[in-house]
Amino acid sequence: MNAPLTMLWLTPLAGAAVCAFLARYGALFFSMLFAGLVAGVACGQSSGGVLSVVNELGPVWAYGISYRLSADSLSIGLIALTAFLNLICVAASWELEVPAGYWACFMALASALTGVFLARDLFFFYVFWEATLIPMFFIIGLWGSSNRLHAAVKFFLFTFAGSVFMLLALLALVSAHHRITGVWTWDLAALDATTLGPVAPLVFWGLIAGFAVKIPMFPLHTWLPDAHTEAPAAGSVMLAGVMLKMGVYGLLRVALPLFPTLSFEALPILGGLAAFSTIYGALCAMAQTDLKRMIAYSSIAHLGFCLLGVLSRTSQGLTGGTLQLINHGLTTGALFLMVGFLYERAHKRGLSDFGDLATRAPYLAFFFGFSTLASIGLPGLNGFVGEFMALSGALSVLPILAFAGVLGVTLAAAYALPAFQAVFWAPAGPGSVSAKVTDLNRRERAVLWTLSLLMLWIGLAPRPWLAYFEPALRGLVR
Amino acid sequence: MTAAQVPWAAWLLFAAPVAAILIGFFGFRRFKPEWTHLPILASCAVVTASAFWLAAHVYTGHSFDLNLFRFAEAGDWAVDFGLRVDGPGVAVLAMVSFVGSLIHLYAAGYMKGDPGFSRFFLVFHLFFLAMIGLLTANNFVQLYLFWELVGVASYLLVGYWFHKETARKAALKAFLTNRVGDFGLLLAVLLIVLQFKITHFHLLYLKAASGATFELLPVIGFLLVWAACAKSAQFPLYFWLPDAMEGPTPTSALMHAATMVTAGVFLLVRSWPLISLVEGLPHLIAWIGAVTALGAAVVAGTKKDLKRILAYSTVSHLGLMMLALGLGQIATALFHLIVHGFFKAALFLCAGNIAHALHQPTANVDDVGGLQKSMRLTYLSFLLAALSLAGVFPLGGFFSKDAILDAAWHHGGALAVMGMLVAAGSAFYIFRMLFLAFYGARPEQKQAPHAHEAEPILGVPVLFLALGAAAAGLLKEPVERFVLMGWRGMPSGLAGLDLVLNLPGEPVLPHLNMTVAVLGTAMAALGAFAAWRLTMSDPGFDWRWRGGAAEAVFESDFGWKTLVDAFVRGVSRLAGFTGRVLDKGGVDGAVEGSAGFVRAAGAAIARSAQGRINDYLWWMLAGTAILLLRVLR
Amino acid sequence: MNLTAVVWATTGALFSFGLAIVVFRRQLLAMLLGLELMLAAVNVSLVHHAGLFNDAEALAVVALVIAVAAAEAVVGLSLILRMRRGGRGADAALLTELQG
Amino acid sequence: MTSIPMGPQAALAAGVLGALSLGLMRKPPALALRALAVASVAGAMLLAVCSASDGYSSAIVLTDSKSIGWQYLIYLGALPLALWLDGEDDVLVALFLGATLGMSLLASASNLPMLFVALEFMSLPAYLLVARSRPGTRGLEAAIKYFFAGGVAGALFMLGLSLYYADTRSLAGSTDLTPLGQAGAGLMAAAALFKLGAFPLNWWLPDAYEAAAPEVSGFLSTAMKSAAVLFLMRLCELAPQAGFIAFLPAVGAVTALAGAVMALRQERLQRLFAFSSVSNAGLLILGVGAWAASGRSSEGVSALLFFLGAYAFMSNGTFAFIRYSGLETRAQLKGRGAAMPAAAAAFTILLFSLGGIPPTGGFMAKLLLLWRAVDADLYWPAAAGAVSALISLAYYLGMTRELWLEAPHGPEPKTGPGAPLVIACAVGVVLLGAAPWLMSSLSGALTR
Repeated sequence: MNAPLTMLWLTPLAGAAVCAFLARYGALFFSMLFAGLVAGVACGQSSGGVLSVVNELGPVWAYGISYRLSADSLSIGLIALTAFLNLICVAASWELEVPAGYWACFMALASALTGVFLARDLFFFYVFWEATLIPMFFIIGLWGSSNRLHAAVKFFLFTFAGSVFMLLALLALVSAHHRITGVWTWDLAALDATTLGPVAPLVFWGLIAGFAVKIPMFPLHTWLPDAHTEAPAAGSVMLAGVMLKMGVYGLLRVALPLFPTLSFEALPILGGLAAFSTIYGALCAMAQTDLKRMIAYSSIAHLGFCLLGVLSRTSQGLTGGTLQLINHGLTTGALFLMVGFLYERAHKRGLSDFGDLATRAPYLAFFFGFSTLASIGLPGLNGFVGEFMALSGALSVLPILAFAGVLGVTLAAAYALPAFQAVFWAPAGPGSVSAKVTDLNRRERAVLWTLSLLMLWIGLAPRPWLAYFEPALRGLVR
Repeated sequence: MTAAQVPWAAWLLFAAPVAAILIGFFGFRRFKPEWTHLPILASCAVVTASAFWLAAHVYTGHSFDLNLFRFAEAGDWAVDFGLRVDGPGVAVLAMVSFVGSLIHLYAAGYMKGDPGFSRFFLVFHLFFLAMIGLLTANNFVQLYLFWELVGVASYLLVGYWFHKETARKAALKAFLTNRVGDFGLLLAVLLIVLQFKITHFHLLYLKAASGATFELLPVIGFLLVWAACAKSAQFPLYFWLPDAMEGPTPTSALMHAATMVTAGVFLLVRSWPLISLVEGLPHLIAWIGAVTALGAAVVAGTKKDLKRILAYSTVSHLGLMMLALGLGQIATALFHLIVHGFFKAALFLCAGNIAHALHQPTANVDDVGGLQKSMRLTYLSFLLAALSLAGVFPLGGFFSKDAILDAAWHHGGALAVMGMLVAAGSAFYIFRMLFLAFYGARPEQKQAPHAHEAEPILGVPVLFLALGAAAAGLLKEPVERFVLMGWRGMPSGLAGLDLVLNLPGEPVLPHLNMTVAVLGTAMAALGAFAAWRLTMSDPGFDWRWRGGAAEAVFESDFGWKTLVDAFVRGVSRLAGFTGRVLDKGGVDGAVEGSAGFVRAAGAAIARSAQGRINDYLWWMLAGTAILLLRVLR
Repeated sequence: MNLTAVVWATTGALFSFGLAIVVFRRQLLAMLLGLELMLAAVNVSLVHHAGLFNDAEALAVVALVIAVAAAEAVVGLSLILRMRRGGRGADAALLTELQG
Repeated sequence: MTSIPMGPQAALAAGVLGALSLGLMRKPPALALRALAVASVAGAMLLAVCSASDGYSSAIVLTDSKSIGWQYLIYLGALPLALWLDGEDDVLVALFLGATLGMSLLASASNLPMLFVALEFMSLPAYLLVARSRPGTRGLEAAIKYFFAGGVAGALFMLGLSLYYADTRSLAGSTDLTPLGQAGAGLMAAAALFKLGAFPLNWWLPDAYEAAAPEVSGFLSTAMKSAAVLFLMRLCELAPQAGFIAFLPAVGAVTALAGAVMALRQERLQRLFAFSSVSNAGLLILGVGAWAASGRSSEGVSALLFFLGAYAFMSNGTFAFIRYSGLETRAQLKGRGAAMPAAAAAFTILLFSLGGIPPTGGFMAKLLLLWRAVDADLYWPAAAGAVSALISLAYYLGMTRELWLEAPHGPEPKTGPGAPLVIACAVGVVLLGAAPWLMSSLSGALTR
């Protein structure tokens, strides 16, 4: 059973090509096809959810590079998130007047992201990793808001800077492995980094540099507020919803399995930065006057929780951190979409540009409030489960980190609720554009209902979700 | 015991509110918003009936505690959710559902015609549901879930009139302060998971009492107290509660009497077996309670806004409950909680009736006076509840307060004195309020021309509550029994906690101590007399003393609010610095600056050879020379 | 002082002299001369060592260098002349239109 | 297939003679001249294929896998110019074929004097190509600068050769070196580095590339750069103990960085790509250093071969785009993507490839080269190379941004010929990126 995995990333790519002619209809059709395929593969997985499909076409080139795909529940989970958010993005942008390239870029992005999550050959992993940048560069640069050019270039260069070091690390890893074993391989499963000797720290930190930029971890985060703020709504959704997850995924898939001891020794530094990110992101978010910027900074804080959990290498931390990846995709995705809806209507995003929207647009207020609560970790909604488990994991390893993390949870309300109040509750100020804001239409409501119900589901009954991810992460538990 | 054997009443506790909210949200809210209260009132009736049935069930020895489903699981880490219907829970539940339902009924009249009627009722009922969940949780994570839900619902209700800036601010203040408290609870729960690997109350206590040492226990206990201080409005985190009366009056009533502030006390009751294991912690609780009770009682005597007086009164009474808890009198605390629920709800709704009569969201002592004549039913209800609050025999408040004073008296020392002073202070502020609002009509007060008695839907629930407040003394024995049952073993195989835990001051209520009863009543009389002296015999006094330094001291709650404001300003300044200076200028500045640096480097190189052949050749020679030097070393 | 040293001294002196002309002079024709001088200097050493090692191949190299030098002169002269005809003179310091 | 000794070179020489003969006519037929150029280069390529199996070797020339491989590179780099050069000018054709002949000789040279001769054979026509390919004196100025710098480099090479010869008594290479020979090898290496444009011997290069016609710049930056790389490699082979070899990675790293830094501030496209080619030369020097450091492994050769092959597409493609679009500065690029979508899209692909973004040939090229460096434990130079790639991405992305994301202003420039070439080059790099084994198996099959 080889074809499905290749089909998984080829389908959206084919969609990208078709979109050039059929535009939104092509995008819709292929997003649905893609989502269906993902669902099919997920069902086809063995019940344990463990690695079930390996696709190897043999070495395609020298030096052990081979086309190798595989999917365990972690991969499929994130691919499902990709497919789902892609569909959401297509639905949410349905009425935008954009050229065919817009849809093609989104489909190409989905393809590259899928590739990242599927690849088990580090070469292809890197290729897909970098390939994600190109469509996103155009999405930000062509359909973003006023300062989009600067943001697009900054986004590309900054994240590329991280991944360049990751590439060097991969090269050093493969070379060192070859020197020791005499075998050229980029196969993640075959590589053994435990005997690397002095090169090991170099490789490890190079990998971390690449992942940390993507996550993003303080102090490598400053591309994110610009990119998120300037990207179009759907672009922000994909950026926050899936692209940030690549960093944590990289940790889970590459850095932690390859460097079990080093990653643990680095916990004070990495975990410290992650914990600091949660507080720092929250404080920065408090200072923002732009709604999108605020959400962007909140992402930094949220990914800090994921990291704390993942780095703890405990069962609950890993699973919770991973679930938090999905949660953040749903919650922040919803928030970005809604800011996008606001922006489409009023062409403003400032906190002080709006007011009284709870009266003018009650549906919007409801969904925004709901997502905000999910985002600040209200129990019963999705954010809590992930944060709680991640913090529980971190606490058992390095209590001070969890302490900082809990402080971050506390601070979350201090930026999210004032922002909510300023936009939805406070009376419309003199320069306000609230009058232009109409309430959500049926299509938009449907999109947000879907997201909200998922948030509620994960919040109330996270167990199936956790059980889905847990087997894939079991091997990482220390 | 399996889920199938759980009494249907327990399921109804949740099923009815959830169904009501769903029907209200998807049905009535869209098509007939002014009917939204109908399913919700029905649900209230069902919940109350179920609660009483369960109370009776438990009273007859059928408490139960079982896990229903596994909430989350990863490896050997797991959290189960379940139901615990035991004595303390069901005692409070009965009060909450009864008082809460009456407030719901009242709200149906009070909020009629409000444009957000439907939204109000849905959130209001969510608030109610959250409290039910909190009372029936059987583990800490579940409790935390409903604890937070209570907070969110209160946020939405306090900020219900969101066009008012004060309402928005108060809502935010309430939520953020509670969030500070939740910091403690979340951390405590996390630490519990870490230390005990279990969050189920009963099993956890059994484990804690097993004799092994748990070094994190003091931290956990302290954090639980911290959390309770925020939710139950105790010093140092009490300050959100007086502002929280910005919400519609039914909200305040529900929040103060039944659903919100009692959660903190209930948390401590629930976790008492843990807290009692920590050396010195009960003592700390007692002191927190005493200080808060006294301070709030004094401040309550200086306020002008009717609801604000009541809010400080709540803080003060919660302090008394904490005092009782700290002295090991769990049943006493719970008993006072229940009695307080009745009289405080009644008082708030009376204040609501007054405001309603004036067609304003809230009423001030400046606005009213002499309502005794125009609002007889309200006056009667208020009088009953006020006397109960002041601890006048034989009303409910007498018994509950007396038990606390008795415990303090037994403990002796400063706590005993403070307890007595609180008794005097309570009587003072409630009688002052009574005199100012219902008697006289002083020259300083605006005349309330059209104050008229409220319609029955507003009057009757209040009367019932006041009657309840008057008669609540009868509940003393049952509450004691309920609490005692809380520690017992469960038919589902849980060993009794009373066997393994040497719970200090086992919840046997002190018998009526004549000395304390007389002294307490005397103190109350003293307070009432002082109130009469300063309002009735010197009508202008309340207006005369204001404006000076004294008022500033009281307004700032002896300076504490100023400190808190300074702290909040400090945090927001820190955020501003981090976001605008450090991040934009520092971290991002370095990133953005690197481009300029590279450009400058390029310009410097370019300047060194401005297109001249000779310069090119010099560069070549320099490069070659360096190469040769390196080669030849 | 053996002959080799003398040859090296001569080569070095001539080469440095030629190099100095190329580097310091701004007159294009003079610079061309300096270039020729450098190649000629190399030939001195080559001829000496060809004799020393009794190696005809190296002598052939000398001939090649002379030929290359001649070709270089042709190319150089043609460029310089065309530049003069183009009206921009033969001053190296003035040829700075292309820079940065 | 039977091989003809020195067949490719003979084909090119015939081409030179043919062009000069055609020039005797009063009005040389442009089509015939162009056909001659194409035929010569293609013929040389074909003959090189034929000689792959049993190559001709003598005291001064050799045929090994490198010489064959590099000849392919050279002809590949030269072919676009043969297709697009100005057919009216018979001298230009002769010069072009002459320079190609020089490169071809360089690829086959097996001893030091032959290398020198080939070097000059390649350089002298190149000076004139630069001077002649465009009207006006700018080309002349560039050619004069190029000429003097090149002349000094040639003289340094000869001085180095004489020192080396005096030390080793050999013109073909030796393993044992005294300081005299080390200095000689170093001087010869300086000449090779000059040809590659290593910093700080690079100044002639931007002037020449900017002043020459774009297609000539493309030719110089691909065919000549390939030849120069082989030149450096031959030196490493002939003097394996030479001290300069250890210094190459550092030179490469500095050059890669300096080139990228300088390119960042350029406004004129040709000058920008000139500095970009300096930066790429730095990577190549690093690659040669890594190849030499790892015992001259065949992996190192294939990495260089791949890089140069990919670069032949990228550089020729970009210069062809400049020629086609008539755009001279970055400011003029703004918003022009829509006016020429196909060529601009192809150009964008080339830019991404130059920046090293997968899945393009440029990415594979950089990856393989840096991998060689990492494999030879040259971590710092490799990191510097990576940083240079990062800096270079700033201007490649900048151009992409100008082309597509910004609004046009000013009159639309007149487009010239060459769009198919841009597109073909883009297809080439995509193929190389998507199926990198194509190149290796192709060159493997052809060089054996």
